[in-house]
Amino acid sequence: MLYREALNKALDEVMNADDTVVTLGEDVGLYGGSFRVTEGLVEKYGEKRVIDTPIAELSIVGNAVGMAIGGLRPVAEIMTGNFSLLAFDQIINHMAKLRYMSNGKITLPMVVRFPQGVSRQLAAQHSESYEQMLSAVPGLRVLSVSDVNYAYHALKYAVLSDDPVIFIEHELLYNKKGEVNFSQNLDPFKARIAKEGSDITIVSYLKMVDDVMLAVPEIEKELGCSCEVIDLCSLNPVDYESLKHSIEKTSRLVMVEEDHKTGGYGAQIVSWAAEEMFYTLDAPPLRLAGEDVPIPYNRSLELASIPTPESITRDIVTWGKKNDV
Amino acid sequence: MLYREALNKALDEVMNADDTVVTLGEDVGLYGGSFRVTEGLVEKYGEKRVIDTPIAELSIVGNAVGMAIGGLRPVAEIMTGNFSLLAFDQIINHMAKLRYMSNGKITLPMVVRFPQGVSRQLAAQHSESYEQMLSAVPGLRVLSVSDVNYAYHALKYAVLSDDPVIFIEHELLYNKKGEVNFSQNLDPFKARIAKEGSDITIVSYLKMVDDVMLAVPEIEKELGCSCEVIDLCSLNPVDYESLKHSIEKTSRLVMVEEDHKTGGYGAQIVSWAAEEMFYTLDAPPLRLAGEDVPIPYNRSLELASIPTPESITRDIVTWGKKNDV
Amino acid sequence: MNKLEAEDIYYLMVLGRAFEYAAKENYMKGNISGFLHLDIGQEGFSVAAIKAFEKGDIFSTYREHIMAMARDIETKAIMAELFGKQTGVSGGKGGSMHLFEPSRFFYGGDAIVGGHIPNAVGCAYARALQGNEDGVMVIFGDGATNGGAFFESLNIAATHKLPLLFLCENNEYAIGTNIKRAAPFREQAKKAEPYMLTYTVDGMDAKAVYETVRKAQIQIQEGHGPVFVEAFTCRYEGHSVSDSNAYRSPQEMNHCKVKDPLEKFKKELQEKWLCSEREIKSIEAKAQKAVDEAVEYAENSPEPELDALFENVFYEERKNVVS
Amino acid sequence: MNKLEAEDIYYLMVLGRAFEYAAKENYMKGNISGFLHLDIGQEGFSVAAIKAFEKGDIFSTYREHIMAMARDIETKAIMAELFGKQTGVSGGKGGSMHLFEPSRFFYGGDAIVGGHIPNAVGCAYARALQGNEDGVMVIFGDGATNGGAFFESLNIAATHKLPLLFLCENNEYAIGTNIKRAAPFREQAKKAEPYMLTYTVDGMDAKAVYETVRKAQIQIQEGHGPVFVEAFTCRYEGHSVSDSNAYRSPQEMNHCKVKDPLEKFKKELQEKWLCSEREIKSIEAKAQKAVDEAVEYAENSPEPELDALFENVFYEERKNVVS
Ligand SMILES: Cc1ncc(C[n+]2csc(CCOP(=O)(O)OP(=O)(O)O)c2C)c(N)n1
Ligand SMILES: Cc1ncc(C[n+]2csc(CCOP(=O)(O)OP(=O)(O)O)c2C)c(N)n1
Ligand SMILES: [Mg+2]
Ligand SMILES: [Mg+2]
Repeated sequence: MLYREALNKALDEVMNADDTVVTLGEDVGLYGGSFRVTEGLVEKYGEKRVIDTPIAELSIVGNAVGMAIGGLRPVAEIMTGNFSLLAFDQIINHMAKLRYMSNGKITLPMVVRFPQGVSRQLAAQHSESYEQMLSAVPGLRVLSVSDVNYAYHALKYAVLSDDPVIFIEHELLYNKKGEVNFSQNLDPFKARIAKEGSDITIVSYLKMVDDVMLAVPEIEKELGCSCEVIDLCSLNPVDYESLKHSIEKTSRLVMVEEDHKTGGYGAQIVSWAAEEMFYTLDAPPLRLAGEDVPIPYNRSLELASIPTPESITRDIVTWGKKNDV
Repeated sequence: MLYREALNKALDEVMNADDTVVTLGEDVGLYGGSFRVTEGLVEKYGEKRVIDTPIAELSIVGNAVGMAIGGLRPVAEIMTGNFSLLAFDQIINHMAKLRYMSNGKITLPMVVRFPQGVSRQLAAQHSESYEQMLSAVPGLRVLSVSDVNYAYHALKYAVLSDDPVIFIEHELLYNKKGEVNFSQNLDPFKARIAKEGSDITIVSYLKMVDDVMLAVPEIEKELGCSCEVIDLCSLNPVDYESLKHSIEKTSRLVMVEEDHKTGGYGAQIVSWAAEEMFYTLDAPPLRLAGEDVPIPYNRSLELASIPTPESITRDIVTWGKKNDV
Repeated sequence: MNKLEAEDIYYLMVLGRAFEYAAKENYMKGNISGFLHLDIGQEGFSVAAIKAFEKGDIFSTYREHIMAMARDIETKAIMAELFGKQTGVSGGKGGSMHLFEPSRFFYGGDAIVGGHIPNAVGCAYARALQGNEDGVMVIFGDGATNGGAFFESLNIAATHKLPLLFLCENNEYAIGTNIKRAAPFREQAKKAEPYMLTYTVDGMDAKAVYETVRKAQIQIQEGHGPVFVEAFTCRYEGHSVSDSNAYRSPQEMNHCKVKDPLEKFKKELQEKWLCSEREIKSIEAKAQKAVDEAVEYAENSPEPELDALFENVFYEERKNVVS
Repeated sequence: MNKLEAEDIYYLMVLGRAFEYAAKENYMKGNISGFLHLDIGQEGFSVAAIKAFEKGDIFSTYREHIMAMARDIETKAIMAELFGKQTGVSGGKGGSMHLFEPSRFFYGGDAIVGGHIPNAVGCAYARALQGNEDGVMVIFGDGATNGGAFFESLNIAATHKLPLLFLCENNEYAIGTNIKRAAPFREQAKKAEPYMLTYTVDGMDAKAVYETVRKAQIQIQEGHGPVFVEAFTCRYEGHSVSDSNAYRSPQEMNHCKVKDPLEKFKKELQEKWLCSEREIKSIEAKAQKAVDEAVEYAENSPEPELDALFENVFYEERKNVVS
């Protein structure tokens, strides 16, 4: 099953089981979704529950908040991460805060999903990552999974949860293949150990997990070491327990992300490790991230602006050699 | 001179010297600005250059971008930091990226200013801090000064710079008193050593610098040590050189900020130190920040949600004792 | 409207005004802090609109104390909220701008100008889907009609023919900026004309407001889709307690105050419903008493526990911290 | 419009169509990537609107290749940009959606639907302040008229009577969503009526577009404030090259293509300007040649240096890194 099919299946199942679930967004209905995540849903559940919206992201999220207040479980799709900026007031000032400001009188069972990141030459206004911003907002859960099985389970969880969830996808993951274990009972807030190892803990999430996995064989060969790869899955809350456990074993931390280096999401993880795992770390943590530039259109420049399996290998090996890994 | 008067003086001087400078925002004109930063300007420069706008933050920034394209030097005021979220698309997708996407053909000499942070019981939709988000955007300079003299110089620099600048203020700083040295030649990107010391480097910015300074005497007494206090002034780019220099002297880093702890701005500083100063640090860095909750209205809860001089003292002393400072 | 209802409306108007003055007084004393937006001068509008919208959901702004009272939220729980007390409608966490009572279908209490309008649209969508016919009413100021959220909402509500009443309180000012300097015309209903039925009404005339909102709600209930009502009002005080109101001349203020809604509605009570001076005095006394009790209640209520700081960030608290 | 101008318009239309087909072909070959939005079917609209807006600033969307050419930006520099080459108008950093040439007062090239409209408003403000009378034209699709940025702009432009021409290209679709499913009516000019003068025109008729835009610009230059022009068009291809266009039936496509703008304008040339078949063929050949040369130029141009990655993030590069 493809990643996007797993998401589609998750939506289909929850919509089938609970008729308060609705989904809304640009072209999610008749068109089938610009990445086909909502394909076939309008035929099954009708235009009242699979709602094509105008190009008005502020309203897409703002309306979802109101639908949740009114007793529905909306799943809002934003076509591309960058456009979510138009909805930041609704996400941060409303979706994240109404529960707290009302001291729990208002409950918002809702999801906002969007794909983000560098796809292929979509240029600066279509390629950015916003998990850094959204994971820093109290009142939001932020899920972002790289694995097909997790994609299915995490989205189901997100829709059925009574809390507001930001569900971040990646354009290059939609066609990823994987097995879904439908009967699994999976905690979406638990990190996934993508690969066990004993010498370096490499933490990543979303599409970069796959790039890290591609880099690992070469890194292990070059450094003569074994890497543990952790896929965060939940960006807020973070499963610090799993990270701790791993770092206690390896004494070394590498954080890999696609976001810009300055202020990118991984800073929080490295900063946490510096505060909490200082005496455990045998080497300075390493943060691999995108360059501090808007994403350029040209393919070579685009690839040079973010970590790739090659750059990950190169940078971890250099760091490893310098720090006696 | 008060902090807001220093800002006012800076604006007045640049508007006087260069008639392409305009300022726009809600109530900046006839009303004199909700925090009186623009007081008196409309009388001097007229309604065409001191522009009262409707309540439309997206347009305030979006229009400023267009004004800059058209050859003006706009200074946009957003009344409160939280409302800037409505303009995030314009700030991040346009203001920050147009220069790069056009390969330098478009230049945007513009400033977006706003006050942010916890003032006094303004509750969740009026009290948040967004430097974490905005400092992570390539293409933006982010200045945020705590000192009256710096306020004057940094704002002048920002308006005269040919790059887009986010200028972040704090509601509780406006009435702060200080001396302005008008003839000083001040680099706004250089951190300010608020106090020299030899044992702990305390890094902060904006209003928290003052709270740190209030806490320092007690900390020094309790720990029998001497603290160096660094006021970042520029949040992007960061004057890492000054930080490095200080940490080389003290071997210890404390980061204090008002933002929420998870994903707050200071994570970048601590993460940088962990990567770059690992072998220099003698103790785990300490990050003091706000709690991961929306800001509550009640005064006791509000104060409990952010660092205060008392909590800063308490937390640094505890950390110091634990880590043999 | 029958006599009882009219008396109730008058009671709420007097209650509202007394409440606002008491709130102002307690702000000066330091019992209330933050932004405090008083509704004095607009009581008739606020009470009549809420009462006329008999059932259904209500979304309002930060200037909502009186509307909350008109929606039968306890006066003392509102005052306690302003005091930041545990017994406040929002447990002391919201304050004056954030009053919520879903059991009364009252949802704030939003301090982002225009930000609640898309929420109301979404709620109207939910109601339509659920087959609930009472509709939703969203109240906002003239200042909100210049923002994108408002416009997107007109378009969406009209496209889906949602059961939504847009109610604009046009007091001609957004803080210190007159509407004529922020829009090309004074009447904001014009903006809604391409999309839906619109009405304008004198917002200082509670009876007229009542009738117009009633009519609009009935049209909505009949399935005509969204309706826009604009009421012209006058706020007597500054934008909030900390605003000096210096931008309005004494002449403008006098002119604006001349049609006091309480005076006008009192006449209505006397002339149409033949209420005696005594009956009216008794209503007024009852209102003052309720406000005095509310202040006393707020004063004597406990502060929230410190633990409350961490409560209600999420529904599923157990998931809050994994590590 | 005189004969020379008419020939130029026809040349640009043919050039535009040939360019778009060449771009599509090179997309299939892998020479162009990302999103590629073709303007086929709308050439008449794009060329005539730009030509009619004689001077002044232009802000457009991601579907702007032909407009850029009509604004005298070199065809080869545009094709090179699509190829991501150093010689592209944006140095290969922008791509198809981000063509900028301030020396021709052409500012994109914006890929946020509606996001450039407030920028155009700001530029119009600057022009008014500078006493420049040519005005600003902002071009956007029907899909953009449902977003807050558009509405805020109508309000602000009207309030300040700015010299701004709002030009809506209504091809009835935003990707796969028909405008009648995203707004309560098909004609988006209705939304502008409360604020300004509006015109609608057949966007498949280049001459009509030319005359309407010309008239609108003259009104703007005379100080009447903003004007809104809506042109109904038909795009022949999918939304972008990667869109299958499956949501439009063959019948709908046939109906839509019947009024081909090139055919129509060719008749105009022949009947009104008495152009011979030979003259027309020569124009067409010249256009095809220009496109072939542009492709060759783009193919042979160098890739940007890797250093370009870090260039032009800021103007003051020296300040970029302090540490
Ligand atoms: C998005 C946003 N921008 C600015 C503000 C600051 N602000 C609070 S109230 C207000 C004026 C609102 O005026 P109006 O909508 O007419 O309502 P009124 O206060 O007159 O009832 C402004 C500008 C805000 N709260 N939210
Ligand atoms: C803010 C935003 N939302 C969504 C998109 C995705 N998107 C790109 S083009 C488009 C349709 C625009 O339609 P229209 O404005 O009618 O222009 P057309 O493509 O028909 O010329 C959409 C939804 C975007 N680029 N920006
Ligand atoms: Mg008002
Ligand atoms: Mg269209």
